[in-house]
Amino acid sequence: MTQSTPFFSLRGICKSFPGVKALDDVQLDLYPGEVTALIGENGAGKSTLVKTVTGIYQPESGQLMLEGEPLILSSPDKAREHGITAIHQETVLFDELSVTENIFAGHYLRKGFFSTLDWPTMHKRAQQILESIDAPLSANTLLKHLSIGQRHMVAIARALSFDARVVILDEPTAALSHHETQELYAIVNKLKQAGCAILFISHKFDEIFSIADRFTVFRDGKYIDSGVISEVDESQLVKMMVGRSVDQIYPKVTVALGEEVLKAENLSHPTEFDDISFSLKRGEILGFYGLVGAGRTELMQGLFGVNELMTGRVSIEGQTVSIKSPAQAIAQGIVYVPEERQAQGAILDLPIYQNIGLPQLSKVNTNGWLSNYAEYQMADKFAHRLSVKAPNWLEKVENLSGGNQQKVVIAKWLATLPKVLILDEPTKGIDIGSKAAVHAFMSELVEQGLSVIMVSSELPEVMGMADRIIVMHEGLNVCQLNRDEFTAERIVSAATNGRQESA
Amino acid sequence: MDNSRTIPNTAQDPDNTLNNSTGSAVSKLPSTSIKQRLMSWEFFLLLITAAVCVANSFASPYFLDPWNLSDATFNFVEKAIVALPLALLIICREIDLSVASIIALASVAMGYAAQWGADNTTLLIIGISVGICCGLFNGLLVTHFAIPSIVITIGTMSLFRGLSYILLGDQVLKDYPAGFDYFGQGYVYWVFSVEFTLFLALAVVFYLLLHHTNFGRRTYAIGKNPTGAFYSGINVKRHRLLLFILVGAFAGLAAVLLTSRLGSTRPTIALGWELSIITMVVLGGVNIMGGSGSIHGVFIAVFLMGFVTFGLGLLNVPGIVMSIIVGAMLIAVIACPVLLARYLQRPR
Amino acid sequence: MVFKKVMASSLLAAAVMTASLAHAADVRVGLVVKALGIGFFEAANKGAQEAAKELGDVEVIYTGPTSTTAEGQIEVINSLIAQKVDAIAVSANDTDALVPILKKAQKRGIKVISWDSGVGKAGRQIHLNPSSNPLIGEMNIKLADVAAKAAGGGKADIAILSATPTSTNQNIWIDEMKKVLPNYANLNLVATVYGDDLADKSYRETIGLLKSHPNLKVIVAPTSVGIVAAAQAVKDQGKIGKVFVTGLGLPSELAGHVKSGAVKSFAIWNPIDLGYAATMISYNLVKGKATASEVSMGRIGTAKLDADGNAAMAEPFIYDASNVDEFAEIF
Amino acid sequence: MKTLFKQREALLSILIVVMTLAVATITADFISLANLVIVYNDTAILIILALGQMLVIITRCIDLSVAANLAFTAMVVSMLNSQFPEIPVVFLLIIGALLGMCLGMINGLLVWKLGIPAIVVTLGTMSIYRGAVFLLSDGKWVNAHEMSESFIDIPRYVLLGLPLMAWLSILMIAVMYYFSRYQRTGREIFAAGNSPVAAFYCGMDVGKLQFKAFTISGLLAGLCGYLWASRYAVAYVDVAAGFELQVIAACVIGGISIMGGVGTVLGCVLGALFLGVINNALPVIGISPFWQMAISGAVIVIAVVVNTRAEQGHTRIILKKATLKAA
Repeated sequence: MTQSTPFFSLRGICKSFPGVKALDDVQLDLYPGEVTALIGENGAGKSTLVKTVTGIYQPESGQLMLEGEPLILSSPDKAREHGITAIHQETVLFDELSVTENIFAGHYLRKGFFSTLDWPTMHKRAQQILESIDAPLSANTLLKHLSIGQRHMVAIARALSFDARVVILDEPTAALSHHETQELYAIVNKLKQAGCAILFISHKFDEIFSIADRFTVFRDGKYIDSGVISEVDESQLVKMMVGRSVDQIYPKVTVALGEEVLKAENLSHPTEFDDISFSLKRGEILGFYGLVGAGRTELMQGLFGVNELMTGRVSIEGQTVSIKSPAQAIAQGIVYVPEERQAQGAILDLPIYQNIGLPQLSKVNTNGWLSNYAEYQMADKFAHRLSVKAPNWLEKVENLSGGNQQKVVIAKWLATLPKVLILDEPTKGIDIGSKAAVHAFMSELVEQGLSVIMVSSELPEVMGMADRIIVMHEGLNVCQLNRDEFTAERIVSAATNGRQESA
Repeated sequence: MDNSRTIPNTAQDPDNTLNNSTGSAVSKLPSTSIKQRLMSWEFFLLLITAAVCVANSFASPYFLDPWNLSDATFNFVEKAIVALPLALLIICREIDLSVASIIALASVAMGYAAQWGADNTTLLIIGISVGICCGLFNGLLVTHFAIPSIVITIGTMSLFRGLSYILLGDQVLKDYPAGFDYFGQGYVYWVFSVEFTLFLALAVVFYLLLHHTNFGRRTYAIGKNPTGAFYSGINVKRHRLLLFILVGAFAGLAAVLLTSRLGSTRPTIALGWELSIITMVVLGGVNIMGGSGSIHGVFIAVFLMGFVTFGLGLLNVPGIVMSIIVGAMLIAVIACPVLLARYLQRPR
Repeated sequence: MVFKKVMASSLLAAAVMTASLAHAADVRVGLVVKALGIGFFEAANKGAQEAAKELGDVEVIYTGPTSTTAEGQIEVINSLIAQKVDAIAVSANDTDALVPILKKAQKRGIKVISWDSGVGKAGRQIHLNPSSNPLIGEMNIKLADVAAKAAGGGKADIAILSATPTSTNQNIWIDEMKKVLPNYANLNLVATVYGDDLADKSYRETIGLLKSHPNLKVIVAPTSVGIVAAAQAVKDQGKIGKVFVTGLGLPSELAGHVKSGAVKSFAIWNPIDLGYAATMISYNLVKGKATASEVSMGRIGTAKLDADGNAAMAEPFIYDASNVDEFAEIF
Repeated sequence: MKTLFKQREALLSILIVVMTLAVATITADFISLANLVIVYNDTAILIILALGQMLVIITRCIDLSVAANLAFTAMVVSMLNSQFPEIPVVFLLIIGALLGMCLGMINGLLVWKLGIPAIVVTLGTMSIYRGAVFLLSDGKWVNAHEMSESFIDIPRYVLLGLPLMAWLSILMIAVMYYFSRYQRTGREIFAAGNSPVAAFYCGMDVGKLQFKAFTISGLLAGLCGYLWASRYAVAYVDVAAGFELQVIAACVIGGISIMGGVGTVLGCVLGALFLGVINNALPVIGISPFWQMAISGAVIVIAVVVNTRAEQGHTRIILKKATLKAA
């Protein structure tokens, strides 16, 4: 089944961003009719590679080859012309346009002297494609009325709408249910039969083993190894991915839990989550696991006062509190490190020290007058404590690497002396060193008596760090497990099927 | 990780435990270098303004005359006084196109009050209060309904001006009490008129407000990233509402000055001023998309525009031709840094 | 701030320099009009230049804002004061708003007169009316009466299309018209609208009048911009012969409409003479040749001043199909 | 939700009809066919300009220079006509449109190539174009008697009950509908405004599309330059001063989102008609012209608030039961 000559290959690709080398001399081969799995942790450079291959980013050096011919992809247009298409992790589509148009945007079907757009044909083809992937959608619907899973279907249909020869699936199953995932496999198999070269990016080993023919591993923007999937097993892949074995990296410390700090009862929202209750003790790390889009972030935002429609009761140290804005949450000692670090977490265009000082300007600067000196002193303590790497704290946050940006955000919140720290995907997209530092720091904080809520989509991370895990599925709390009950199977199955399986 | 062991775990943790944490090296706040200051937008503007002054004094023998310069300031200080708070609002990613209409409405209100016998202090209070009410109206619509301010204020621009037309029609109000002309025509000392002195004082106040207070810092933070600022516990809506009110209040103040200078009120008062006020702000280096800009930049831009138009006026150049020059200056001055950056980026 | 230092030092330098500035020998007159580009004022400028040539030592600076606003005129007057002109002759967009700035001009030793459209008494020394106001008011109503008879006679609705609501001369004339109106029992004034001296606004207002007053027979537009726009609107609405436009306008601009029949007759004084007279009065004022009761207007004669310093130039002249073409060549 | 958009336009249409009927109860003549033709004809220029502005707003820009552009082209064609009356009017129309297009392209280039915010660019060019009219004309007016008869009469020529100018605006509506629905560039403008990132991923050049939108807006403004000069039989510096705000207001009332990406040709036309009816109705029902401005201001504010209320409130649907409810 394997063919010897690659259909599409990359050699020596480099791409860097301010502060990070996202891709460092990487290579990749794709073969027709085969699925190659690209494996790597978050921040390994997978998404950058996808963008480079689809002409969104231009590599600084290196070469792309299609059927042995060198290829320059100066724009997304060019990539499409050569039959290279990607289904991105976050579906980037047009909310206000119809499904048909989302499928055909950029390569509309036209006819006649005036190149009039041929809507009837496009609608018909769109409907056909949707049917061929068993997507129960009308091509006339506007995209904004679709769920995340349905949007993914549209993205796949879009990829199928032109004669793609190289198809890249960037974590396509992250937000899909079990059933939808099976349907996706069927589509991938069809593509294989049609002779497409497929690059499949996933975190889930069961998926990789069931669908991929080959694998390539990246770590920290570097190429590590590649080969045929049948010749390796899971532990070997993990070792390549992380450079060491999984068990060692989580510096979990066991802390004697104190009194109850936070109690949440019947937290509900009209469309996002329903009837969620939990409590959090001093010194505890509570993990929230679930698929992307399971409502975890929305729930945390509710706790932080961002989500206005949330109902339910929240008590801090036994006192019922009303939290209607982040300012109130901060005053109550609840702080939130958001998943969207660049949009929500930090103000990239401000210096480090001003970011750290922002939530408590009025405490640092008396009478409303800025004291850059006092603010800088305060920031200095916390930036040092998190070992933020920067020439000085005047550096703008945007010039830091992802990991250091995250440290600044955490430093900002620690400076407010909180009771509960909510971390939403705290290690997403940061380098391995910063990741370890964040984990170590979490342990240290709980030792000091802080309580942590950690939202994560990385199973090893939640299993490694949490004292308890709440699994969410489609906005519901489907299971709650104590540390001694953790098994990967139980957690994953609850998260993907919404069912609790008996231990 | 560094070597510190003390960790803040509750809000009650006294600040002094933290002092131990850093132990040795306390970094000092580095200061801005002279080179950075020379490369700044404000310095660039200052150079242009100086050049304009030199050119003007060569072109007309009447330019460098203290009384003439003092007279010239009357043409722009009222606008400049509104430009100060508007700069803050624009830095905060909002805009108010209705300022000129607020001036008109406030002036009409003052005119009627004067007719009913209000004294000067009352008139001052009425002018500013009407401005505050209009600003509040704009601000509430923008923040409560989350509507882009450009659309709302296009609407209220017609609405406020329209209200002045309804109230006043083809009438004129000119029964202002004795001494009311002091605001717009009086002099504090030598050539320094009340208006101009007030502007200088307000410029200092706004400089301190934007660059040296928490309020100013929050303004920048919101302008650079409203979501991030909100997640940092800043009450973004309230802050913007306050700025709208501030702009309204100063439009009201400008109405007092202008009405006093003209000695009469018509509904067409200050027609079309919003664009020249915004031009001042943008020329001063305030990014129309929010997040950056400075009061000293706006301060210099006010004089740049004032001197350019006054210099041309001395040569009897029609106002409309001046507007070409101001328009071109606006685009050129904004385009310059872009082109320069592009030139510098080119591979050497 | 560096900037303030620069300001302070340049102010100082300026103070030194002004002392050495000598006045030019010529008499310089700033002729400020309501807005640049209006045919009536262009013609007045012609007259002013003629006067300057005749006098020899006069320079006329013809200037004005681009749109008819008081603020625009203030800016223009400000720069005339800065240039230390000897006299300012202004046709005002606003009676009251210009007073403070003109007072300031007088304080700086500049002679100020208003012409065509006046300013408050405190703002000027002499006001030159193109004609006496009651005369103009009555003339307009007479013209309306003629037009109403042409439109079929009997009882007729009439409407006034003015310039801006703040326009001094317009408001005075409208008042005068209302005073004489009771003498014409057949005429019924139904509305007064404002076209702001903008052609498009005047056009739209006229159409509004035609729609809201189906029995309208005559539109009186005592403004040269309004009368043209109104005539065009009447023509476009197919109302020629049913509705007549009259008022004050320039022969050159109205010749076509007289031909088409939208305008039966209209009146105007000679704008060239007006500009000429304004310049002459300014000159004589500067030279101290004016007394409290009279001032010379050169070839036009001597103007008698009333107690408030008002003077009137001449009677308006009526134009119709018989003579309009002849004068269209001149203004 | 697609129905909501239809609803908005239906609502606007009903409002226009109700308003027209309400005016008719005071002056029955208002709904006579002849008068409706006049009202439409009076709104024709606003409609054409709003169509161009719509495209610009869809791409997340704004064009404040349309009225100045119109004034400039109006002056050029009028001066050409008074100097060379022998040039056929059709040529003047084409010259006007091309000239307007060039002015639009200047805006577009500054936005596209230098990345200056559109509001700053057009704030600048608005003054420049307006000033250029003065330089060109030296402040002088071109009056009716200096224009040739055909120059003034052609847009007034009545064909099948409608003046040519009204026909031209109907043609423009049809062309714009076709363009925005059946032409690649038109669709791409909507897509790019809706999501610039997605548009980039789909291989569209967002800046270039903004340039194209400005070009079209300029072209339509140039076309209106002639129409305006002819309709009011005059050209001067202050022609259509402040009209850009009416144009933007028409778009806003018609449901074109100032944030880009959302809007329809029909909505845009209805927005313009709405303003047109108000403008024409007020003098008829005897409301003092002094009320006119306040009323249109209030209408804009209310329309925007209503539009936003309709758009808000759809959050992520995660819960199954919520999905069922929504379906």
